[in-house]
This record gives sequence, structure tokens and C-alpha cells, in this order.
Amino acid sequence: MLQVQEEAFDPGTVLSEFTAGAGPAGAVVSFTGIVRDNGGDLDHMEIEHYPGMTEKAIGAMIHAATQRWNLTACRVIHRFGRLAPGETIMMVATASRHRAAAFEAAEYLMDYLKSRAPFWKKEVGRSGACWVESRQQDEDALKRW
Amino acid sequence: MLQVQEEAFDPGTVLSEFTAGAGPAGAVVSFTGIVRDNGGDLDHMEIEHYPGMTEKAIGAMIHAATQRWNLTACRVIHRFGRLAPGETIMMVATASRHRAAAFEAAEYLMDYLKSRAPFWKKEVGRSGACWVESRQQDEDALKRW
Amino acid sequence: MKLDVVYFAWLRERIGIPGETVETEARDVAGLVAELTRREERYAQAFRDLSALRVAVNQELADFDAPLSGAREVAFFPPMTGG
Amino acid sequence: MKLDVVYFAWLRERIGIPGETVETEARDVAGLVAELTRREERYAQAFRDLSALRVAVNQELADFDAPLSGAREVAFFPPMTGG
Repeated sequence: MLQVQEEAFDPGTVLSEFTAGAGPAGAVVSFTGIVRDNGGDLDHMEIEHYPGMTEKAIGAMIHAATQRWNLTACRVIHRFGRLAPGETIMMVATASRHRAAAFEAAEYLMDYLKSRAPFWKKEVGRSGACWVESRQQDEDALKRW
Repeated sequence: MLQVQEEAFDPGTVLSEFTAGAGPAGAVVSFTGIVRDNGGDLDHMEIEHYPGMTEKAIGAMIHAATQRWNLTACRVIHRFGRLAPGETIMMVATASRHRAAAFEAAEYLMDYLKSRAPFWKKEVGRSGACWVESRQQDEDALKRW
Repeated sequence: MKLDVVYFAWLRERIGIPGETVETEARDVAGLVAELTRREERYAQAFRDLSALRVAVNQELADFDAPLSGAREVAFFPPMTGG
Repeated sequence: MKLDVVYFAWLRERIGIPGETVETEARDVAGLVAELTRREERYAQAFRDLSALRVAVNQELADFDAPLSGAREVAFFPPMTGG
């Protein structure tokens, strides 16, 4: 299940719903990404995405993870638009019978979302704006899958 | 932060509180363990623990994980007593600046909680009761740390 | 052949438009890039370093040597930074 | 030396009590186990396979050859199954 949205969401509300609907799972893992203000300079972040491709790309990731780790449920929420420091950017939740599968599937989804879902982050600070650069280590992280 | 308790708790409420108080974290990972009814025979689970040692052992795990992964926040809740299928047994939450650290710390805590925190699970079914046996793979999981 | 070409992030800013419909006879993505580059300096600037760019054909990631047969939409953008 | 000895899970059920205070001169955990085993059949049964048991001294995991000097509380239990 996938939501790409501009609106804010509460990770706790999502986790409660997800856990209630996770079927015969014994293990639920969630990841929540939050806007960080590294140096105290960040005013806000702007996230741009590619409507249409975003849904297809993440849908394929969810499908692959669900098959590979035999997930009983899987959910991804990713925001776009303007976000202030401390706001929740995105969330992944996975449910499986066993903890290792739930953890691995969540990490797999995060690694793919980082480098293969069409989102671009721009940091707008008091001293100017710049596009967040991709990191080689995020590209390398895909190799383990 | 650690709670060992008999009372039920809602993982979503815990995650919301945790995320709000996670400081300059960019990444929050949670694990929730739920009572599974494998074969449809389980009536309830009874969890016994060793008061005193439980708090010491988990406190040491939290301390070690916080140091090793530079966590900005860490929380463990583990229940004891009688739990019905579908009820939440326990939860771990970790917050860090980077996703890899938050994931690893949560997995480390789960691996240690499984085999080194003094809890014992008994499954009470319609066809009898039995103590859950420890698994070699849970012991092996500790070797990677 | 008519194609929708779309741009994202700093590529969009540098070219100055989010997308456009182009008439092209290019056979592959590289051919399309060559045509765009010849148009105006802002395109030449934007496409100067292809190793810093990614491409999607019909909303699927592709290589710069991917053929354009069957293509309706081609997107150019920097490496993605989601999550 | 007076020691609090506590039992958990199936060990508690097999011995029939959650714990007891014992008077012992044993120098290490193994010596204490030997004394308990000689008491009654239910102890002998419970401690038959030490590889299936774990021990904590003063609420810290220990080995069966751990000394009892300074010990106030010794706990015996099966491998833990938390999480």
C-alpha cells in the first residue's frame, strides 16, 4: 500500500493502523524519515517528484519486497512539497512472521527509495538554496540486494 | 528508556511520543513484536521474567547500543504476564542521524533481547501448554555483533 | 515522432521549463540529447555531463543508449535523493 | 553461607517452588548444583542436563564454574526466549 502526498501525517497513527491490519505477523518494523537541520541553517526543504513514475517505481519495490520476504503487509508513505525541520518526510512499514524478514524488507525498501524512487530534495537555508546531492554510499547500499 | 510492564500499550502512541522526543535524528526505526497464533491452537501466552535482572540486562543493552551507534534516543518496552493472540509483546525504537545506524541498533537490541534478557514464554493452547524453546539461530544471530 | 520531454530538479531549473513536446527523428536517448544540446546554450549547459544525469523512458529508468521506439515520454533528471 | 536461590520457567515448575534460601558451603555454582541435586529426586531431575540450563549470579549471567564468593542470589533457568 502506497501513498505519495503533500499532506503531513503522524507516524504513530500509521503504525497503529498498520499493526492492526498486519494479519498473522509476529514482527512489524517501521522506518520514519525526519527533516534534519544539520547546521542550524535550514529554513525548509522542498521535495520534487515525478508523478506517475513515483507510484510505478515504489509499487514495483513494494511488490518485490513482499514476494522476497513473504510479507503479510507493507506500506510506504512519501511526502513531497515544502517541509520544515522536524517534519516527517516518509515512512516504511513491513510485517512478517519473523523479525529478520521484516527488518531486511524495510532496509531493502529504504535503500531503493533513496536512490531509485524519483524524488529530489532541495534544502532552502538562510544562506541560499541547494539540491541535496546523491551519495556514493547510497548507491553502494543497493549492491547487497 | 525502559519499561517492563504487565499492561498493554499501543505501539503507535509510543512511536509518536518517541519521534517527537528524538532530538536531531533524521531516522527512527521501530520493531513491534506481536503474539502469533501459528496453528490456530493458541489460547494465550504467558511471559515470565526475572524482576531486577530484566531491568539490569536490558539497561546494559540500551547503553551499549546508544554508545555504539551514537543514538539520539532509544526505547524498549517489554510486557510480561498473560497475552492473547494479536496483542503486542514488546517494542524497540531507535533514533539516529542516519538510517543504517538506526536499523543496526534496533536489530542488535532485538537479537540481544531474544537470547539475553531474562524472559520465558509459555504457549497455552487448547491441547496443552508448553514452554517456547530457544532456537539455535537466535543464538547464532548474536555472532554478528 | 512527437515526444514529451520532462525535466526535474536542477535540470528543470537550468533549462527553465518543466517539460516540452518535441518533434524528433532521434533513434535513441543519446540522439535526443544531441538534438536538444544543439538547440540553445542552456540545453548544452544542462546536458554537459551525462554521468551526472539519469534518464527514464515511459517512466522507467533507462540508459542513454536506450532506443526511442515506442517512447511517449522521456525524462531527464539528476540522481534521485528520496527516502 | 546463606544464598537466595531462584528458579524460572520449567525449572521452577519442576522443582515446585519459585525460590528458596539455602545454607551452603559450595565454592562455585557447580558445587551448589551438586548439593541441590543430592537433596531430592525433583532437583536431580531438574538439573540432569546442565547444557539446557543457564545461571545468573547476583542477576548477571555466569558460568557453572563461577565462584560463589560475594554471591547473594543465584538463579537457574532455561535459555531465555524474550523479544
